[in-house]
Amino acid sequence: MRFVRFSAILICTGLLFGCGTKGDDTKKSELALIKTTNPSPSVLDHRTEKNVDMAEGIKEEIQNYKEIYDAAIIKGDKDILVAYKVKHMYRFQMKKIEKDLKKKLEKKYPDEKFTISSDYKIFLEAVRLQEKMKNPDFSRKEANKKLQDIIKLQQEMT
Amino acid sequence: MLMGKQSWVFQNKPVIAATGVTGGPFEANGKLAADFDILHDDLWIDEDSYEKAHRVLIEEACETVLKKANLQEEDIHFFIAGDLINQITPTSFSARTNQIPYFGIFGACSTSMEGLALASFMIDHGGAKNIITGSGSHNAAAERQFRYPTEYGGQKPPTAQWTVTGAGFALVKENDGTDENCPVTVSATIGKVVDMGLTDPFNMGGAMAPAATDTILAHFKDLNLDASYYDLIVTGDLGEIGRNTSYELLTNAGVKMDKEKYQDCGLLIYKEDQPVNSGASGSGCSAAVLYGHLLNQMKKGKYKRILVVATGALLSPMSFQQGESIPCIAHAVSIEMP
Amino acid sequence: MSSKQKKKTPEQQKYDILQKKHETKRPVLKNCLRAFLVGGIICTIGQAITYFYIYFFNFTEQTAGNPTVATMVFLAMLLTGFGVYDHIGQYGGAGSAVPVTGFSNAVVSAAIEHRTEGLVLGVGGNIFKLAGSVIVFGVFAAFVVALIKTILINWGVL
Amino acid sequence: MLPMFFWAFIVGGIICVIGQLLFDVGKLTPGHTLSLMVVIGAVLDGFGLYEPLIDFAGAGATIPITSFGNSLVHGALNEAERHGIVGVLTGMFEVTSSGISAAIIFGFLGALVFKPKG
Repeated sequence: MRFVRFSAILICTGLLFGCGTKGDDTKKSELALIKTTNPSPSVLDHRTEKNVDMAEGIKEEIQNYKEIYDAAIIKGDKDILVAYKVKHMYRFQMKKIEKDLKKKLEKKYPDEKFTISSDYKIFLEAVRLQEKMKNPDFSRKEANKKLQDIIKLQQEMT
Repeated sequence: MLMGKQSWVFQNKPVIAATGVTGGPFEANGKLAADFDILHDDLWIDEDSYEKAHRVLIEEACETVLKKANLQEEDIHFFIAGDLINQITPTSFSARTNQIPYFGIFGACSTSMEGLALASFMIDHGGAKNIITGSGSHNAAAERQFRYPTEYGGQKPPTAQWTVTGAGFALVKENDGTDENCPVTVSATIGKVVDMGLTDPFNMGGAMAPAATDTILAHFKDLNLDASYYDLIVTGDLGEIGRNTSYELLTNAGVKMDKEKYQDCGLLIYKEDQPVNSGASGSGCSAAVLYGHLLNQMKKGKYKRILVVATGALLSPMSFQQGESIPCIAHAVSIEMP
Repeated sequence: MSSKQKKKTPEQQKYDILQKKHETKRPVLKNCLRAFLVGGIICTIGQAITYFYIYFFNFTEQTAGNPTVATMVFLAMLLTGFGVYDHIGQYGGAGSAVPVTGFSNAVVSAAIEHRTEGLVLGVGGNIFKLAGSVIVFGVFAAFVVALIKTILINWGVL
Repeated sequence: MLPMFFWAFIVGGIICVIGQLLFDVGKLTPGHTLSLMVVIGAVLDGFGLYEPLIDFAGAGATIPITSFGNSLVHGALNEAERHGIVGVLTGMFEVTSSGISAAIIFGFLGALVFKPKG
């Protein structure tokens, strides 16, 4: 009886973790949450010098934060998505960091619309999008649509 | 006949002529499995509720008694029994089945000895010739009424006790000399309600110990006996804590007795490795152990005179929630081999 | 507790002391260790489920809480139904009662226990027999807290 | 991400130990304990302390029942922001509804499928 009970628990947990790890393609994006990926910023817009510079500038700005250790930046047609990871011990102040960073970036680039998130999901999606963009068949239009989806996801905060 | 303040002496020595004991799966794994007449391997006993299963336990025990005694329901004059469930429905419903004139009694876990004392008294005074008396309890039915649903993961403290699934019934008969090698009831002491102010429903043994002590002392005083008269003094369901506490209370009151002689039904029925915390409890506990194991031992000659002190905690889930303490009672019946 | 103590007669108090001597003490330290272990494991499983939803479905860290809770409730229902959860509860104590699985266990155990009294009066009437007080006090406390906070914000104190 | 598992374990475990102490030392029934913890969760959120804990410990803070009080307050406050003081009443279950509705639905389904084992 004891054994039956115990194996029931084991099977349940096994199922749980089994589901969690299915699909073992080791693309960079799949490990994005476990490892520090530090992707270089991408620009969906016309890859003008200005845009690239700006993306790099944002990246540098973020690297000045000692609380942040990993950031993905995507510059779209209208929006800039900034997803980053906060060092665990600073997660208590996550909301404050987010506000602070947003203010700073908006001050530096007043003409741009920023979407800032420390959410793992947003980071993951950002890295996934960057991965897709490496594929030359992936059109800019599609990429921008995907970016809008991510931004929408970030806004529905319940 | 009344003797002393609260005791009866049965001069005609009514006979416990036959017994029937039923139990559930947990009891089947226990120490006394061999002393049960019927053991079920499922708590539901093929019924669709625990209360109905409880009724079946009682019915089967009664049927066993009748079969062993070779009697019909019509030969029995009264049925004196009770259980723990609200309005003692399982017992009343089995009285509906067997159609024997019925006294429903409630003394919580002391019901078994309350019934035996009353039955012996009635027979001793010619009020009846054959009476079936006993009591039963069902673990899950009691659990869901007094505590939580059976599947609820509440942690029971080490003071808690495990309600027995089982029933023990006996035929008490006028002593007409035809029943040889059958134990007889000699005297009984009816206890008074004792409340020492304990409020923890997970520590029944501690609450009931003073009641058991009170009744034992009254018994010795009324009948002018001491502990050496008995081969065994057995309490109903005090468990480990209650047994140790009442033993100290008795010692403090000047009773000298070997601790081996002072046993508890709640500690006899299960094996040490069964997860019952402090011991067994429930109105079926003292009934099943006495009418099964202890009477068998007496017939084998291990004991000649025993005093059975069934203890009951007279609480309800409501009284506990309303902040009342736990009043307790104990009834003692002395049983001897002729 | 002290007011109850006062009501006791001297005789009862004396007995209380004597009885306490024989009462098996609750193994507080052992219970706490087990509660820590079981509670920790349940929360870790919850975390794994959260990441599962983040990885494979469109949930952010913020929104993944809802499906996670629902999944944990479901798993606890299975464990309760198969008669495992009450054994976990006896081992883990608060470790299995405090997580939302314990809430689920309280609801499900009451529901299946009262199935014998019918679906409407039994299951419907008793399903919140144990968990009801949690909802009542949660809602009332939340009401008071939110009311005070809203008033303070309106007054400009906060 | 990996430290998250660690801290979920630690924080969830600690909250459970607090519950165990209320059981064993405070001698409270499970009903009292859980009600108290929900109230604590609500009050903590009132002071704005529970959200950072969730950020820090993830499921370690959302799985214990204290988060129930937290999300009730959250729902009420969100609604109050939009609709004023009436929102305190109407928004209460906005966030928590999933836990309670899941418990009701699965409880009911469970009652149809399972029998108590005793």
